[in-house]
Amino acid sequence: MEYNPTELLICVASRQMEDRTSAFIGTGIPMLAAALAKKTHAPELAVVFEFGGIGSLLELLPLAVGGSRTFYKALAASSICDAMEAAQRGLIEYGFLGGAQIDMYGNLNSTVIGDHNHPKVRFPGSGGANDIGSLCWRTISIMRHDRRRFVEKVDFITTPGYLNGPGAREKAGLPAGTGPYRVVTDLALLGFDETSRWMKLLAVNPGVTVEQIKENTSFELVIPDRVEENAPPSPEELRLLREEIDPGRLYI
Amino acid sequence: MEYNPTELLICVASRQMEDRTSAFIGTGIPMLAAALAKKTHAPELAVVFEFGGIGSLLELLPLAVGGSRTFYKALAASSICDAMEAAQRGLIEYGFLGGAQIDMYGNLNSTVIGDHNHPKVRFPGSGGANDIGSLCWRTISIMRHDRRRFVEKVDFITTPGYLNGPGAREKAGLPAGTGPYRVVTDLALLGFDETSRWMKLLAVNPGVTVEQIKENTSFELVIPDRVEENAPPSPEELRLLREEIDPGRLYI
Amino acid sequence: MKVLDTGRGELFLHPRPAADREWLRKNKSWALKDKVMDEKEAIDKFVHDGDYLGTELYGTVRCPMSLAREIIRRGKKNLRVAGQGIMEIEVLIAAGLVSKIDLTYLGYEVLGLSYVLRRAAQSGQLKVVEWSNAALAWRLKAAALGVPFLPVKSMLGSDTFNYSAAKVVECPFTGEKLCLLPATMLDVGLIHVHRCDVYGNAQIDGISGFAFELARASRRLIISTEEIISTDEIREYPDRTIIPYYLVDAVVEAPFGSHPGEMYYLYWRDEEHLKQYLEASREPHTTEEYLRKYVYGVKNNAEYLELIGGEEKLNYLRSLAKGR
Amino acid sequence: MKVLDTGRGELFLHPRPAADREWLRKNKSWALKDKVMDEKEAIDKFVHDGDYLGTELYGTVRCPMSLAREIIRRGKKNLRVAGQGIMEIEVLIAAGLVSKIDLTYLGYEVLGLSYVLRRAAQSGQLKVVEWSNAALAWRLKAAALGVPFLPVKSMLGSDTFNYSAAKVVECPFTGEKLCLLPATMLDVGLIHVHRCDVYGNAQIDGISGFAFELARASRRLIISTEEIISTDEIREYPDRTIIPYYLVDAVVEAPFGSHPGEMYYLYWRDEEHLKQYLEASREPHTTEEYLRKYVYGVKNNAEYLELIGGEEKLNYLRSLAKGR
Repeated sequence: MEYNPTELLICVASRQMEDRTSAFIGTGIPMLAAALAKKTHAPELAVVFEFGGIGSLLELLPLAVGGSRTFYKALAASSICDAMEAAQRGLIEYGFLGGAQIDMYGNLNSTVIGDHNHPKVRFPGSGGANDIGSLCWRTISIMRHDRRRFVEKVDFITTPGYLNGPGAREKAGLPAGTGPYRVVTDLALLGFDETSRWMKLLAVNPGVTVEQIKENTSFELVIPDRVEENAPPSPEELRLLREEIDPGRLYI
Repeated sequence: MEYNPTELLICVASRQMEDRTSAFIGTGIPMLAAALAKKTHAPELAVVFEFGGIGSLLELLPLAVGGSRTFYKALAASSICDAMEAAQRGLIEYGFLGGAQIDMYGNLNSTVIGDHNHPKVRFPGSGGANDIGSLCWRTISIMRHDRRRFVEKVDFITTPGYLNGPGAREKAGLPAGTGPYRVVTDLALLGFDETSRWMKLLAVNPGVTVEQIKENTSFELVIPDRVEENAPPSPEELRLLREEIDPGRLYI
Repeated sequence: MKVLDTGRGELFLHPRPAADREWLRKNKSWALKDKVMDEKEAIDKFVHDGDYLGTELYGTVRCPMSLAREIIRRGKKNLRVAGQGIMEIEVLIAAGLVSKIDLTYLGYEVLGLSYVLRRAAQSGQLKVVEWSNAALAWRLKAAALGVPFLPVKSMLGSDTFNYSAAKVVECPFTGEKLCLLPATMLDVGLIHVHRCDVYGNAQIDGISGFAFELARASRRLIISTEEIISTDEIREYPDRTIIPYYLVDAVVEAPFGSHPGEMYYLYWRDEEHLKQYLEASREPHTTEEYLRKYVYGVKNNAEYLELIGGEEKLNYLRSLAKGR
Repeated sequence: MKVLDTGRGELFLHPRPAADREWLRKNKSWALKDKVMDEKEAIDKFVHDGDYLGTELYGTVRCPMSLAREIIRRGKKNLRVAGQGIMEIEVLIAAGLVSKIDLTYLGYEVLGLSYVLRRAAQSGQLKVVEWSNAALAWRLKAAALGVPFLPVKSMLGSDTFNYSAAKVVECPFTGEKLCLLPATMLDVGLIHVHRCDVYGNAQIDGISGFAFELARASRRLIISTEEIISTDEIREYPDRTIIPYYLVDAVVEAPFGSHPGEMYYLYWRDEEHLKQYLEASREPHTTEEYLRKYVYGVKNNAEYLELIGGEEKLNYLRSLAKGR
């Protein structure tokens, strides 16, 4: 069955989440991934939106993280402090992130290119990203894969990954055991080496070579002996995405 | 018109509160005083109960500071943190207190007589008293007036008055400009000298002499040249208390 | 930001947000699981000897009495408690199950003092550390935030501070003195609510006391409820969920679970029974008799409600409740 | 508890709880006073040049747009803002009225980035200090508590911290590193609600965002509301009052006050108008045109609602709102 890159991205992201856990999600891809997970392998995945929507069925796709659809038929409609404090207490397993740049330690930049006070390009800023990246157990970044985005060193660490290497998060005072878990791109699925905390290629998308990944990454990746291939979206996944989750094709 | 000492106490306490302000009140005398004030000179006095009842009309007399009557027809039914934080922000003008002992600086003991770890008598503890005495602008204590209660030095400072004298509250870190304002007893109305922070006789109850006050106080009071006499309850005050505020004679 | 002073009271439970994170991740579940069980099962599963336990609300109001009575029947020992509850804490002390208390107030307001507290504190059976009401609520709030302390302006300059386990520091922003209250993440919390679903999504009418904070400051949380409602109702009014299900370990259906206390809008407090209890509590042997009759002498909450007067009494208490 | 690090960002407004106490005592009133006025009067009375201003909620949702448009018409200058709002903050920047921003996020999520922020930040017209979303909410919460800071575990190790005005300290209880967020007591706060009475007792349906905190962290507070209800209704459901009257200085009746944003349960956001605005915001002169037409070109909210399509458009947006 034919599919577009966004559909594959959503499917790969969706497969990263375990059932009966919680995910802190923003609008866009993460929301579709969570909705798909709930309709496939993780029906009891709880979605948490940062302004207080908790446990929605995701029957309607939200357009804004504070929008009414984030708590339509939800189990709780609370507040930003409540949602963020739940994450600070260690209750939120997954957090989704994006950004303009990511480096080999999973640090993310969504603030500026160039000098902060005289920026070449000004981006939106942290939003909830810094909190999610600091407080959730496992963060999953969704990125377009190219050399401009996968950089040796981000211009600005909006959201901490493993900072400058093993132990650095803990040294900075961030909660132990947290950090970047997966990076899902239009080319591949990546993780982080347990010891070096370097970004590591886990699987390539159908038709993509390891060489292509290297070419599109400005830093050296850990490439394991065996690189998996991501399964394409299944017919059922595509049906769910197109007919139930985003029938208006807002995102896909 | 005949009246009992409790009725006079309530009237004197009630007269201390200005209209269009707020009072943090507990059950018992303070509540009746607030209800009376609302029905006489201070209709827009807002009553705040520490577990979240704010702006009740006090049509029904609460039996407990967390009870349903503290927010019957109230303007807000909130939480202890909200009420206490309003006081911490400086929004609550009056706070009512009681205790087993009071000293010349208005420090109050409602914790123990004797050594803390091997008490001769164990009392209930601070409850909200320490918070009220720390955070409200002007605290009014309601006390029975005798030498056992009006002591040179309290066994235990449950609730800070002026501690050991002028400037001590500020030095301890308590908010500036706060502190004991009035002490209402079955014999007299007392205040605190602006300079020395010593307790000062303001007015005696009808038929009570200054000598009697001295005899019933273990420490030296500031006695001004001119001591007022508290007016007895007016017929209207008595009518309100007996017919409208406490018709079941729960307290009076 | 120097530490200028530290209260000499024992810190029964050191703030441990990092350990709490690990514990909660491992033990809490986001699964939509039916958690309905009776008092016996809930207490057996989730309350252990030596636990640090807290209850909500205050006085004789929306208090989890049916759970407290079950703790006594199950004989959970050496409890350390956060003493913002009144009667539900007092009966645990009366039954000899509490060794240490972070106390703010134990008494009966207009009905008088607590004989049980007096005896326990004066005999040395009960170790007491002092706090104010707001301080205990704020300590729970600190834990609910997931941080080790909150800075406040209460407790300063007093013996309440001296016999607490708080600290005084100089504020690095303003230079002023602040009292730092250590966070309290309870081992187990008990809350009585108006209604919840089988997963534990709970609603409370009227003032919320410190239910919001205590629910979020409990490793294990037992909810007793006047009524179990459908999850559809919860989903229709998600803005009324004050305690979401993922915080909850057990849901106990306990109509009149707050008796002899009151429950807003549903029933008024049982003055007669309360006074009977307070009279009994004057002496150890009459206290013991009360417990034998009303706690040990019944198997569960239903039997207790029969014993205190059955449907007739309950209807009477219902009739005294005020509407909105 | 040593200070280990301090962000290099400017602290626009130093925490000043002691001064706030004095200010609030002097300026806030518990009087039950009718505070209803129109946007013009409210902004003239309670927003001043140079104020530090904050708005609630987020994005294009329950945002006080009618108040923001009035601020532009009244030409309030040199504003410093807490940037958790989106469109209502952006139009103030677009109108050249904002000199400094405590920024967390300015963008339109699925609709894209903010051209206005880009131009203002890249040209140096707008001074930016960085924070996270939670950090800004927690800074308001600290002010709402009446304390100078809150300790948290966000922001640590990042450049977001380095370009903020937070501090890192060692916890005196646990020894861990904590980020201390300075309290933000705003000069003026703006909140749009579903309903309130003439005194300002306000109710919000659905998520409450950070309305609770912002209302308590504002020296002056302007409420705009879809509907004014009677105080009897407030007294019937006091548990629904999220903003009590004594916090409120002005009540502005503003149906569709959030347009082009949405208002839960009442109307959906105006996608068409939003996209039109975003298109216009690409270039300075088209942005100026938009403001001329939709802000300067109308006298008040009623005229604005006529201009954007009148009753027909409003009914359409109502029809798109989802129930519970």
